[in-house]
Amino acid sequence: MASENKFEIKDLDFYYSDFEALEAITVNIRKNTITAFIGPSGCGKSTFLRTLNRMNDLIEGAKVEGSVTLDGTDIYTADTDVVDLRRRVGMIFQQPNPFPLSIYENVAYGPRIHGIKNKAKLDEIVERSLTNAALWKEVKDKLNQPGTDLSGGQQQRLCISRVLAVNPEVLLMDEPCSAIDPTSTQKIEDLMDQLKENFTIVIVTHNMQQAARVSEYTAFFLAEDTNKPAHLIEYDLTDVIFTNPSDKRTENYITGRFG
Amino acid sequence: MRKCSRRPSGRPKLLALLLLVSIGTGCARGGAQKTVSVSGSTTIFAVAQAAAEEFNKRNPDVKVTVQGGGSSAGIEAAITGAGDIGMSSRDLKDEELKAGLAEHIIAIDAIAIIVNPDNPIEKLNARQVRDIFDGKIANWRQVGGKDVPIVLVNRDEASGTREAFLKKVMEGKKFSKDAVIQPGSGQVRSIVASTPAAIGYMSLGYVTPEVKVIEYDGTRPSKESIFKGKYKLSRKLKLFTKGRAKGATKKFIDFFLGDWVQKNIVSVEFIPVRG
Amino acid sequence: MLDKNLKNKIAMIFLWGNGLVTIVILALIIGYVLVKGLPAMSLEFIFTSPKGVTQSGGIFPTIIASIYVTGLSILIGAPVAVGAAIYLSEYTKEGRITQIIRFGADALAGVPSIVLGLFGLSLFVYILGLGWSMLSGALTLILMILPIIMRTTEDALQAVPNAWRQGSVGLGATKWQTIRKVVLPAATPRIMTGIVLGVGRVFGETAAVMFTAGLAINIPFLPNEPGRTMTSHLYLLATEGTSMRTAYGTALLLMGIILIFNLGARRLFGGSKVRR
Amino acid sequence: MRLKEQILEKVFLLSAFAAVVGVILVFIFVSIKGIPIIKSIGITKFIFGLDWAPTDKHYGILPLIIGSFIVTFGALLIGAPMAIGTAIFLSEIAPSQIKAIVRPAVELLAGIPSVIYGFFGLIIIVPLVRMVFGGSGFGLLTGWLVLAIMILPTIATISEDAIGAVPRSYREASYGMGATKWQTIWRVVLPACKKGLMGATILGMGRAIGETMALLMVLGNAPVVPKSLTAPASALTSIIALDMSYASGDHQVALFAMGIVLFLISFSFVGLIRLVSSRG
Repeated sequence: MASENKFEIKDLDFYYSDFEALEAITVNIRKNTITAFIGPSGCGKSTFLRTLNRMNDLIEGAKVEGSVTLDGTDIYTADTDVVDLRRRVGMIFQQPNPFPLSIYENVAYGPRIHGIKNKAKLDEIVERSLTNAALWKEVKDKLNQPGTDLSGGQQQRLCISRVLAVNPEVLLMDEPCSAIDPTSTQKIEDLMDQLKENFTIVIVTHNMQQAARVSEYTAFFLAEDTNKPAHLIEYDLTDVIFTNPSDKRTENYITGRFG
Repeated sequence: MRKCSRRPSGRPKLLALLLLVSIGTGCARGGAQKTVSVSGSTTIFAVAQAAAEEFNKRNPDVKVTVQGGGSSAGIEAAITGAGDIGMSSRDLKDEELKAGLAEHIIAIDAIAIIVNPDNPIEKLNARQVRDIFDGKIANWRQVGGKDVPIVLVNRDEASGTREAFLKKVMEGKKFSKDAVIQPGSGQVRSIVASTPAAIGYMSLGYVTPEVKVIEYDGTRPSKESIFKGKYKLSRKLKLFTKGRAKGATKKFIDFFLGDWVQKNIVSVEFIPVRG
Repeated sequence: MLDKNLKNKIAMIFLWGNGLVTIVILALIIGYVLVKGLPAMSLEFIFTSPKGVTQSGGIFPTIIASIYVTGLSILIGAPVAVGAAIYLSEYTKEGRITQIIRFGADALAGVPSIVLGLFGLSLFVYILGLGWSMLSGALTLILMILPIIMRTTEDALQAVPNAWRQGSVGLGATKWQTIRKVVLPAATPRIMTGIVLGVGRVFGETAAVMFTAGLAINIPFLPNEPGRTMTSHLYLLATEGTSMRTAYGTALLLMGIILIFNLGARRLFGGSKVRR
Repeated sequence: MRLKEQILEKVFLLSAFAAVVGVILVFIFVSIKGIPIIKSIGITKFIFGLDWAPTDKHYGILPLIIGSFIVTFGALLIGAPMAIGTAIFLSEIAPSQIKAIVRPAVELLAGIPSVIYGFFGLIIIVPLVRMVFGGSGFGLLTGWLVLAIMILPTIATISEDAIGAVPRSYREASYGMGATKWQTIWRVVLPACKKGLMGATILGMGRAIGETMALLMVLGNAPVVPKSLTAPASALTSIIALDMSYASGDHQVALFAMGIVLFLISFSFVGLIRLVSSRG
């Protein structure tokens, strides 16, 4: 398992204005694997996920210290092209959030904003992306219908294909299954398994079974108190975390003592 | 008032209100006349307002209120009884003559033709003025001025000044429709004062050094030329009452025609009829 | 990639420019009225009557007339509007009737004020014979505030959690008791906000009062007396041009009073939006 | 107890209909005075007549109708994009300190009476237009500018509400895919609140076509179809206000009939807003 690192994070502190939300996070995320972030609510795992494609920039007063590198390049320098970073590091959100556009336009949105105008090329990208997200068969006859008319699980897969359409290298998934039904969850988990061949996937989840099922590595986050910053308690192979954690707090969480 | 009855709470306040309203409307008509409502010509308005102020001070039991609205509005109000006194800077029209209005002349006024002080034009004859205001002459060059299009400034149709101007100057011709129409003399003056190519007219009383008065048909308006009848654009300012004035209304008109008002107020703006 | 970012930069510059231009224009209006109006401002200006031929001096009667018509219209109109909102929010479900009522309110809100003025002139001044008076003016203005206060009050009532109503009804309270003891007290601050906004609106109205309340400079005492409001006074001063100093002063005072009303409305209920 | 409850409910029901009754009353009593126009002048001659000259008993209001619409659409063309731009600026771009000052200022300006906007137009915009374009300064262009400034705060505040109602998740998804701010605004945010923006614009249109005082003060009041941008013009509203104080007979009837026309125009705008905001 000596694959190379996609992300390397060193001594990362994160602040919302004066409040320190994350402290001293150091971790590497390996290429073409699935890494799960687990921990109780409000422990900063989503915040951390969002530092990886600088989505936190959108929040006023957000501040990052320490370093985050993607393929060895620091992404928090002044000349980082944030827009391009977000293309390379795509994101799936907890609530499926298709635009109020047709299915086709939802998927074509990304390629269009990156300058692709050729209709045939767009058609091809849309079909490929929907196929990769295991949605093509279900929607190929109704591409012009609003994306918002689909079921929750289909909407989430639409959002995944929307991200795939811009050829990202990394997929950040922020509790992608918490708002959808078990059958759809199953489909998305299967999908993740296929996608990791070509992508690096980071998933934040509340559901420990899910983390155990899909991921190869797991990071456990915890804040001692809601006013205190969160820390990375333990990071290891998923098997190790779930069977033989080295930290007592990890064990307590895994076995359901708190959280 | 129909809506009051649905008021869900606060009944005492409602009753008080109803009471107030009924007292109010009750004593408006009938009973001894304690208020005198004056309305009409904006030319006379300021003078009448000042006279009313003094009158109210001297006669605390009577209340004179003065409104503008234009000569026609004032005559209309006097005819219908909506007001007690109508102020007018024009004569009655045919259909108004039948209404049985009594006329009280309070002052003589001249209409001055004004241009911008930078305009080299000093005089115009009656024909030129008419052609300018009906649009036939549209450039100052045509009357010996600079080569610029004339900016016409006219009053609104409610104005007695416009009516008098139409009658005395236009001689059956119509006003050009491209003129800027202003509802008050003040704006006419301010446009002419700030627009080099503008021409307008207004009561001599409203003229200030910001604008230049020109000779009309060889005469410049002045108290003397008006009094001697040499300046042709003059007119009488009048108050109208329905039938003969009575009670407080008569008292106010007498006061208006009295020496004090004529000397101290009317003479500031117009030519007094007395003194 | 470059042209996309360039486009973004251009768009941002435009939007910033747009925002700044708006700010500058709006600041200019307030600033100009303030600078020109301040020299006229004094206690004497507020508390004495216009003087003499040029109408200089104070504007006291016009302030009183403005307060009079505004107060009278709110006194009659606000209870009706609040009652209407109570009916819409508490007594009925969405359906045909509420649709008609809402459309009526929207339509009334859309009627140009000059048309309301014509209506007041026709019905109150001529047909009912109320003449140019505070009462005619106030009755006309009611039609203007009705939809404003209805709307804000309904929003206020709907913001009261349903659980409170259920709690009250569950204890055996009647509908009206519930409304009176639970719903209205909770909604009062926001209802007041709506009423104050209505006050600000009618205080600044000109076209609807000019033909109904009259133009006489008069300190009205009884509702059948005419009076010239501050707005009409400003219009006449500005067009007659007799005393620009007084015009500037009137504009400043008028704007100041309305800003105070609207700021007051925000204070009464912090985050509420100004709705029209 | 039950009786009181029932009476109260009826009282509230009646109150609720006050607005409906109000609209009907307005229509009836303006119509009573205006309908005779059909007999005295004739509806075609009134609506399509080109000559408005009360002294000569000519009551054709077509130039005034055209004037009203030209003034309204011109003001909208200038004011609406600026207002929506301002709304975008406030909700998507401005730093919070600027927002905290500007947003309430814009809302407060929506409450400033039109006579003050007219006054401002009279003493600032009129001389400005006169200086730059010559002529009297009163006219169409001045009317556009003053009205545009006047409707700007109204459209801006309502547009901002509409933009603010677009779910944050749309923006996140767009940024998450590497869209620029402008792409996100143009391709996601604006399409999502299209209806709200249209509603705001129509509302501004309604406000503009009903505006009286400001136009009366800056338009120049010549009852003709304006020949140029700086030529004086008239609107239905301003002529009603200008003439109402003294009109009598047919002239007065004509003014009330113009009131009916205005009423119907505003009524159809309200219907239009309903249509826009209810459609799919």
